[in-house]
Formats: sequence, C-alpha cells, structure tokens
Amino acid sequence: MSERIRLALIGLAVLVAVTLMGLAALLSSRPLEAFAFSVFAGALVTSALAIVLTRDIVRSAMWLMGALSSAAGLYFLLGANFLGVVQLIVYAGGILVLIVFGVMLTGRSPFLRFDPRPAETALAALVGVLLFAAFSAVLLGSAWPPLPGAVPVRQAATVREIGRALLTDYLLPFEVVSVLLLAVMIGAAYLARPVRR
Amino acid sequence: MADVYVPWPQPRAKEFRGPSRAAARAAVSAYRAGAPWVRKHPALVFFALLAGGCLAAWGVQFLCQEYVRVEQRLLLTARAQPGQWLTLEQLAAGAVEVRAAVPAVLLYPLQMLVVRDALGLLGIITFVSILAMFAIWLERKVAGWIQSRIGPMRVGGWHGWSQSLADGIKLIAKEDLIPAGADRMLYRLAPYINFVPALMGFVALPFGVYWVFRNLDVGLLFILAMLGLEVIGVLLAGWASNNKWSVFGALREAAQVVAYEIPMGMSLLIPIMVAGTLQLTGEDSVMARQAGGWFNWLAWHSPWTFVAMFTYFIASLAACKRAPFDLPEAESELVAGFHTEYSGFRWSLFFFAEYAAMFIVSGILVLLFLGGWDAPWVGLAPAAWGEPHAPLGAQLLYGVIFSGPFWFILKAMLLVYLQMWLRWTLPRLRIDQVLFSCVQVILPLTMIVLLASVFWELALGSSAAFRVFSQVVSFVLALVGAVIAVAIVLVALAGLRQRRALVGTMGVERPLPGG
Amino acid sequence: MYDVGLAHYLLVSTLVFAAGVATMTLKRNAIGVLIGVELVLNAASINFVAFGHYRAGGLDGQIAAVFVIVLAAAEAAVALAIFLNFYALHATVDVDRGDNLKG
Amino acid sequence: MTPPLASMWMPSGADLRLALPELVLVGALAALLIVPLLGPRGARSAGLIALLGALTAGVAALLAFEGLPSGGLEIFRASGPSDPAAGTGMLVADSLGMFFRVLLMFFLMSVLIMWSLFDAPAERHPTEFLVLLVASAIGMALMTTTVNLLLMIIAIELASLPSYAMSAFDRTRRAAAEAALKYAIFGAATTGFMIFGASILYGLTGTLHVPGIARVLAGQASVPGFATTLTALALLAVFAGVGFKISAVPFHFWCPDVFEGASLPVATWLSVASKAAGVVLLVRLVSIFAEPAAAAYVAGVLPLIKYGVGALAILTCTVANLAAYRQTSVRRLLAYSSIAHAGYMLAAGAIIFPSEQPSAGAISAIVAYLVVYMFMNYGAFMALGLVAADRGSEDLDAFRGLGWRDAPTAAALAVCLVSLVGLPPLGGFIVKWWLIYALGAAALHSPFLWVLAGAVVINTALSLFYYMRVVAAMYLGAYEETGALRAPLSGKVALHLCAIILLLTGTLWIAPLKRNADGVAAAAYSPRSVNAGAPVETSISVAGSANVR
Repeated sequence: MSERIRLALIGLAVLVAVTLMGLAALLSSRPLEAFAFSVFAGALVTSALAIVLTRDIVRSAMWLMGALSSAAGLYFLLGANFLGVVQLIVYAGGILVLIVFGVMLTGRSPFLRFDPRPAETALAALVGVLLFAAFSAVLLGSAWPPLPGAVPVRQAATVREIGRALLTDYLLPFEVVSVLLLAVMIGAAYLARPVRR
Repeated sequence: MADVYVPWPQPRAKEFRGPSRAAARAAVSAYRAGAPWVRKHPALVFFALLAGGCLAAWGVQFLCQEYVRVEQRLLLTARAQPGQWLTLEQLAAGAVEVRAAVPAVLLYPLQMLVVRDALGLLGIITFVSILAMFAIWLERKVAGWIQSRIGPMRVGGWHGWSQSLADGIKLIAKEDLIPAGADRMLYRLAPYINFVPALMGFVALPFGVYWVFRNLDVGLLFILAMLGLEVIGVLLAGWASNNKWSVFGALREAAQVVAYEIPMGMSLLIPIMVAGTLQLTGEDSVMARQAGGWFNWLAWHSPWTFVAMFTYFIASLAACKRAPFDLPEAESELVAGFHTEYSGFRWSLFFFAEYAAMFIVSGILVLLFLGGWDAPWVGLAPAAWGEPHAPLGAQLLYGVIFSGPFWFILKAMLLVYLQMWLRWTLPRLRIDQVLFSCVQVILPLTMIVLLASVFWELALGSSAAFRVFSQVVSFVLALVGAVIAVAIVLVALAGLRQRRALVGTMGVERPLPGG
Repeated sequence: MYDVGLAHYLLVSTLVFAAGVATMTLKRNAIGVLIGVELVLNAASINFVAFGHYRAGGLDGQIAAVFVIVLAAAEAAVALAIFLNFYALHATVDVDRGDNLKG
Repeated sequence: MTPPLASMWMPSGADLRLALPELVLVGALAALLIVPLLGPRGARSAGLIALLGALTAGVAALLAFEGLPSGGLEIFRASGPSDPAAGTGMLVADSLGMFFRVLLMFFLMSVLIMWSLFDAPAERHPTEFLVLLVASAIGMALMTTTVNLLLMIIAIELASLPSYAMSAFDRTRRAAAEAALKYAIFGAATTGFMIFGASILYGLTGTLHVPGIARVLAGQASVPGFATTLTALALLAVFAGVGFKISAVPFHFWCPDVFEGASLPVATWLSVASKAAGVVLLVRLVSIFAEPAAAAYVAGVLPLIKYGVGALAILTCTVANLAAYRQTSVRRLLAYSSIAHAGYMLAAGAIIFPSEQPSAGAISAIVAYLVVYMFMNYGAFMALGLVAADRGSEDLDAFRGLGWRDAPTAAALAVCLVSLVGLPPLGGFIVKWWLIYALGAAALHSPFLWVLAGAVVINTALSLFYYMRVVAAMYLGAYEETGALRAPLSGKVALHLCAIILLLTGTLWIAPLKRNADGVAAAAYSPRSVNAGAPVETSISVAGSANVR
C-alpha cells in the first residue's frame, strides 16, 4: 500500500468521523464547544494514526507537531489556558524542535526510511487495537462513583492560581524538578558535545 | 537545443491560468485606472487613505459598542438566555423599545460568535497582507537610502509605492518549482507551517482596548508560543528541499531561535513581574498598569526594565532572524538558506511570516515597555473623550491624537523601521558568535537583571524612602529614553535630508526615463 | 445528550495512547520510539486535565500535566543526547543495530 | 493585588530539618558546579566535595532518627485554599526512609571511593559525572520517602535520567553507547506507561496523595460495578515503573547490558542503590495500599497486588538465575545475580498484609537484606574491578588461579560470593533465613506464599552453581603464573572490610542487625497512624485536616 493511499484512507475515516461528530454537535446544547472538540479531537487522532503509519521519520515528527498542537487545543477547551500555552511553548516549540534536530543530525542513517516486516506490522496493529479496545472498554464501561469532597466543574483556572499553587502546595515537586532539569542539562550537554580525543 | 546536455529534468512550463490569472488581471486593470490619479496627488492619497482607514475602523468599533448596548437592552426586554441566539421575533419585540433599532437589525449576524470571529480573522489577514507589502517596500527604500541609492522608483509613481503589489502579482504568476528528490508533501506544507503561527500571533495581540481578537489571560505567552512554532516550518522547509544549504540554514535557525527564546522570555518576565499579570489588555493588564502617560511606561520603571527593553530588542532581532542575526538566510554563504529552493507564492509566504513576526515582536515591546496604544501625552486628554459613550467625533479625535490602534501601529512600525536600519547597518555575525553572545552575554545579563529587579520590587514594597529614590531614577530614565527616541528620529531625518550630499551617491530624485 | 463530556476525552486519550504504544513497537528508529513515548505522555496529560476538569475539580490535574510536560522535555533531552552519542559511534540510530550486547 | 509574601504558605523549619539530607545533597551539587569556577579543578577536589556532601547528608539522616515519631510523619503539608486535597503531605519522614538515606549515603561514599580508584585518574569531566551521580542519589532518596504520586514519578525520573547519562558516560566505548540507548528507550517507555497509569488512578480517586488514593479505592470497593479491572490496569502500569527500577523480570532487559556497558562504579551504583530504592518504594506503596479498611479491601485490589508481586518475584529470581548460567563475563553474571536478589526482596513485598498479620516482619527482613546485600555486592564488584584492572579482562578466565596468586583477595571475593548464595555462616545466609522465615510465617494465612518460599529456597540452590563457577575458577584448574595481583591498597582494604563485615553479620552481629532492622520496621510509616484523626471512609479534604504535629 503506498503512502498516499494510506493517508487518504486515514483522512477519509477521520473525515467521516468528524462529520458525524459535527452533525452530533448541532444537536448539542453547546454547539461551538462540540464543534471545536470534534475539530481538535479529529486532528489529534489523525495525527496519532499518521505517526504510526507513516514510514518517514521526519514526517512522523511533523505529524507529532499536529498531535501536540491539537492536544493544546483540547486543553484550551478544558479551560486549561496556561497548560495549553505551556504545551505549545515547551512541547511544540522546544521538544519537537529538539526531535527534528535529532532526526536531521542522524539523518544519514541507512534505516531512516524502512519497511517493517509484515509480522511487525501485525504485532503493532494487534497491540494497538488490543490496548485501545481494552482500555476504552474498561474506561467507558466502569462505574464512576462520585468522589467524596470533589468540587464540581469549575471555571478556567487563571495563571495566578496556578502560579500560587506551584509555589505553595507544589513547592517541593517544583524544586525537585528544577534539580532534575539542572542535572539533565549538564548530562545532555556533556553527551552531545563532540568528543575531543 | 537538442545537443545541450541538461543535468536536471526539464520542468514543464506551467500554464498561467485559474484564479491567479483572474486576480492578476483585476489588479492590473485597477492599477491602470487608479495610477494616474495617484501619481498626480500622492500625498493627498496617502493621508486620505490614512484618515479613511481610521474613520472606518472607528466606525466599526462604534457600531460594535452600540450593538453591545443594544444587545444588553434586548436581552433584558426579551428575557433571552445569555449565550443563546436571539430569534427574529425576540429581536422585533425588543427593537421597538430600543433607540438604536436600525443598527441592531443591521448587525443581527454579529451576535453570532462565528460571524464576529470570521470578520476578525478576515481583518487580521488583511492587516498582515498590507503590513507585509508596506514593510517590504519600506525595507527596500530604507536599504536604498542607507546605501545612497534611491530604491524602487518606477512602479506606481511616487517613490515606487506599488512595487510590492507588482511583485506580488509576479510571484503569484510565477512558476512553482519543486526540486527533484524533495519530500513533496513537506515541501508544500512547510511555508504554511511557517506562516500560520505568525498569523495566529495576531489572535492575542491587542491593538487597542477592545481591539483584540481574543483577550486571553495568557495572551503574552500565547504570542511567544506562536513565535516559537514558526521555527518548525523553517526546519521542515530546509529539510524537505533536499539541499544541503537549506538544511544548514534550517539547523542554524533552530539553534539560534531556540537559544534566543530564553533571554527573550526572561527579559519579558521583568515587566510582567512589575505588572503582575500576563494579560495584555483589560481591567487587570499590563496596559492598565501603564495608564496615564509616558512617565508610567514600564521602560523607565526601574533601571532593570530599561536594560530589559534592550536585551529583549536584541533577542527579538534574533528571533525574527533579522540582521545581524540573519544566519539562516545568509546569502553570502548559504545562497538563501532554508528558502533557497522556493519560488513564487510559497516563497512569498516566508516573507509574509517574517514581516508579521517583526511586527509582533515590536508590538510586544511597545505593549510591555512603551505604553502600548497610548500617546505619550495621553494624560492631557479631556476625560470625556475617552468614554465609550462619547460622541463619534470626540472618539475619533481621541483615537488619532491620544490613544488607539493608530498609535500602536505607529510605535510598532517605528521599531520595525529600527530593525531595518540595523539590518542595513550592521555586519552579520558568525554562528558561533551568535550563540556565544546569547549564552554567555545576554543570558547572564538578563539573569542578573531579573534578580536585581526582584530585589528592586521588594524594596519598593517595603521602604518609603526607596520609593522616592525610585521615582527620581525613573524620571531620569524617562528623560534618557525621550532623548534616545528623539535622537533616533532626528538622525534618521538628517540622514534622509543629507543623502544626496553624500559621497558616492548614484541616484538623484528627478524624473527617470520612463518613470 | 450530545454534549462533550469526560467519556469523549477519555476515548481520544485512549486512542492516542494505543497509537503511541503501537509506534513504540513498530518503529525501529530510536527517535521514532521516542515519538511514541511522547504520544503516550500526551495521552496521560489529556487524562489528567480531563479528569481534573470533569471529576476531581481543583488544580491537581492541570499541575500534574505541567509537570508531565517538563518531564517529557527532560527525557527527550537526555534520550536525544544518548542517541546522538550512539550515532557518532555506530553511524545509525536503528535500535536493532545495537546488538553487541546480548540483553 | 498580590497578597504579601507572609500570608503565603512556606515549608516550616521542621519540614526542612527532616529533609536536610536532600538539601545537603543539593548543596553539594551546587558546590560541585561552583567550586571549579573559583579555582580548584580536577577529579580530586570534585570527588572530595561529593564525599563531604554524602558524609554530611548521612550524618544528618542519622541525627534525624532522633525524635521521629513511630509511624512516621508527613512533611511538606501544604494547605492552600486552591486545593481540595490540601493538607496532605508530599514526603514522609519515618524510620524506613531515614534508614535508607543513611544506607544510600554510605553506599554513595563507597562508590565514590571505587570511582576514585578506577575512573577518576583518567576522567576529564569529573564535575559532570559527579553531578549526575549526586542528582540520581537525590532522586533515590526522594523515591523512598514520597507519598505523592506526582512527586513519586518525578523522583523516579530524577533517579533514572542521570543514570541513563551516566551509563553512556565513557563516550569512546561503543558498548556504553548501546547500553545507554537501550536503557533510555526502555526507561522512557516504562515512564510513559507509569504516567498513564497514574493519570487513571488520579481520575478514579481525584487525588494524587497515595494514602488518599488507597482510602478512596477502599471506600469504593464495595460500590457495585467498581472498576476493578481499570484499577488493576492502572496499578499494573504504576508498578511497572517501579519494576523497571528494580529490574524485575519483564522489565529487566536493560540491566545486564547496562552493567556491562557502563563503567564499574556506575554498575555498582545501579546494582545496589537503584534497586534498593525501587524495593523500598515498592514496600512503601504496598504497605500503603494494604493499610486502610482491610475487610472491604481484601475483596478488591489487594489480592491482585499480592499475587502480582509474588508472581513477579518468582519469575524474576528464576529467570535471572537460569540466565546467569550462560554468562562467561563475570560482570554479566553479577548483573543477573543482582536481578535475582531483587527478586528475593520482591518476595518480601508480597507478604505485607493488612492488619491481622503485622507487616513489620517483612519490612525488617528487607531492611536487613539491603544492608547485607550492599556489602556483598560491593565486595564482589570491587574484586571484579581489581582483577579487571590487573588482567584487562572481566571474563571468567581472568579469575583463573587467583586463589594461589593472591590468596587474601581471592578469599575475600569467595566470602562475598558465598554470602551472595546465602550459605552459613555469612550475612547472606542470615538475612535470607529471615526472609524465608517471614514468608513461612505469612504462609500460615495464605497457602500461595508456600510456593513463594519454596521458590526462594529452590533458587538459592540454583544460584549456588554459577557463583561456585567463579570460586572454582579461582582455586581449581590450570592457570598461568603471573604473580600477585597488582592492585591499589585501598581497594583491597575495602574488599576485605566487606568480607569481614559479612562474616560478622553472619555470626557476632546477628542480634544487633535484627534489633535495628526490627526497630526500623516497627516505626515505619503507616498512613493510619498519621491520619489517626480521620475516619476510614472519609472524604479526601477531611483527611487532610488531621494534624499530628
């Protein structure tokens, strides 16, 4: 199956799904939210599937960008503006650039583009489908007893609230993460430096 | 022809047809009709366009405000649920009681968020297109003046004002080549990945109190995120071109932009810390903190914000890959860097993105340090003029003289001009020098400044004597800033006047053959 | 009835998770595996935020997601540095080529 | 607009004092980075700074034993208005955590000595290496004391990420690069699973506080349609992360490769510290999940945990012991041996029971096991390093005739190996005996545990043969006479100290070891005693208001 046909198939499937969701959105009491959700979710799912199916590593990195940005869109929908922006800055603007950089620096590797063996493809498909079936079945099929003491759905948290939480309740994880980043920075800088013999 | 060996496959000439042909034709005929008139009264046309634009903008704003008022009345009378669309019956029932029934009916579609958003997006796209074309023309003129040339002079008449338009038509009509061995999908996609974030940056960039597409509580971060996303388009373009110069350009771009994002963000942290918010407009925003005239601008709040303004400006040059940091497209080494292989419309998208980004970073500087859309003398304005219910004329005058999008664009364009000036004045750095200056000069400097600023703010909060001292300091800094601003303008004007007297001047402003 | 709810987000996140795991099993390029890990982490982040929004309330979910992003950044940095190091010595980043040691 | 600083929550002095070991290590990390800028560079000064830091941290942990309440104490309790789960601590300060920090710091110093013997002389980047080492030590110390799911994940990453970098540290060795690649990929994948599982646990219970999670799960277990499968999957995913650190069997592939590829001090460090931290974390998790509402809970998730951990333990030690037979490299042999020992310790994790059976026996066995395991493993790796430095090979053949060429070294190594098998009269035997005893005692309540105990005994017998291959190589068979082992004195001294301590713990020090281990286990953290004020099935927010201090 050529790359183009695969992508077309994914595109078609997702288009149908998004159209159905869009139609459902018209019946919803908050059509704009439903519409935006179907757009972002559709883009996310498309990108995720494309990452699995595409054979070119640079293209999977590009699809990863699509997935990350649409996940950021979902965060915006969930009222997590700060998180959405952090996702865009750190993930899409930082980690993804790092990954693309890595791809380009290791670009001359002979297996950059490869055809997996049929057995591997079957295994991956099996793993993916099984995991999806199992998790979605138990996630959607479980009873979700209401939590004691949980507050109901709240308005979007402001940056100020998040900042305060990070420096009070989550002060310790915050500091630990800063130590982690320091160590990681030193380690990564050391490893990526050219060897002087 | 047959015996000439051509090492690359001969591209098939593309038909010049379809919408681009129609667009080109329409543009040419419009130009034919309008050009003589414009040629006769250039200054008049310019100011008429400016005034007309302001008028139209303020008219729309007025109608929107009026509409909001009407909508509130309607909601009260018709007892509609907020957030739900009004039906026509409700509208009719409510409109009887309302003064401005006519605009209400006319603007009925505006109550739908979708319509408002579509209009807003259209406005942003239009603005970016006009901005890019104007900035490209300006860049060429500035380059010419600085190099004792005169720049484009022919197309359109008055200083070649429609050169960019003509170039645009040419680019649309141009053949679109994709190099052999390129990743075709990525090659086509990359310019859009580069351009769309630049456009999205305008979503959260306010031009005036109400002049913003979405007033996000994380507005500033959102814009920074969009600026950061542009890199990926460049990287993909470089990779997909299947050309080593393109890849070099792209890798340089990635290294440079990712490195300079840190000092850029840290310099912005300083005014953000003073203001205590990331919101750019509204009740609790960076702009509310700077209200009341130029002494309140954050640039001279403390010595540290003053320094931060300059470090931010330098980092923003690198973020827009402008000289002296234009390594990614260093033409003397890398042909044209990441866009070596691009031509036609896709090529022009990169430039749209670049000029849009230049405007955005300048706009952020203006918003965070230089009082945003307020004129320096906004404190002198009669209080009644700035009211939302003031008469239209008063609002218009207020917008032109004291505070409004006009001022925002003016200030931002001044900074864009400054960026161009630097580009044609300074030599280019080497890539190791670029990274050295980021990691070992600007980054430590911003860290020190950030730390010092923290202590400065703590002292401001605790000591009255220090507050007096700080006011003296900021007064001095404000004067210094004013002197710098005036000096910049004076030097630029003097250079413009003197350019014909300079040694080596080749062109003179007189009618050219065929002009 | 057709309103977007927790179940929709869970469905999406599960799909992304499954896609991530499939990517990890399918790709032989180390960077491809890393991309799969990023997908899984994103699925977890979406879970955190959606659960926080619809079920638990409060900021825990969002803050956990912020930390997940930071961890992903740290992990990607170290992993890519190691891949580059591997590439410098082996001239490939194919996981299957690392066969000198018999794990 | 912004409230003054004074009204904001800050960690109290008591919190900081109890977290002093970690703070000292962070200080050492900073000193490692700053001191080379001020003047003294080189491996010697950097190693000294790290050594001093470890020493100070260890002393701080020892001193912190004083005044620790029995049942532990949750520290870094935040109580912000923004958080419904407010009032829950991030860390616990208890005897088990403090014991582990003392052990870890002692081991860090030992590894530093090993590093100064083998790696430091040729090391051109000592600062980077020691920063990574100290950072991973901080992560391990935090792993064993955290009760917050988020902090637990972060701590595991802080322990893991520097370890990946450390195992690739020798950048001219192809094996090191390959080992680090595998380690990083396996680690990243496991982390992904773990975080996904954590997100589901958070969704099920609405809190990140582990005792809170256990309490809510216990409260929900009686609800019809309770998501048992989902809980099990989520717990499985979380335990996978811990299993990776321990290198329990489905997650063990990285272990032999990394031990072979990385330098010797790094392999030693990972073989004890990383596994010990994982085991203590596992014990902590299991004991927290086993604690609340035992009656309702036994029907729900607890059996899953018990059987899961037990099966993992059997699988781990059996697979590792069988795989160890094929190895010709002593380094890989020791790697599989360390996996097997992790399996033995895991077995104890399976017997931490709710109320009717005190968990103290199991924890005490693990504590004693860790102490002895540290010495015997360190001794074995040190001997390996000495031989490899002399002969330039880590194969079994390098050991041929060692017993006649250098009798004291060979004897010390033999002591370590015999102790690793678990034969009397050495420390390894005593601790393994306690372990089997605890298993047997618990098996009176649950027949499954007889299988577990049997597996441990059979595996001990299995392991005898491959350890004896090394001993046989040293004493039996032909060898070429190459003279005594040329090895630094300090290395030999350390090796002999290990051997002597193993002898003593197997004979004279049995009683003190048992007494101290029992003391540590008896005072270990238990959520019930900490949150004594809160009823069992209470809401999360109320649970937080219980204040012990």
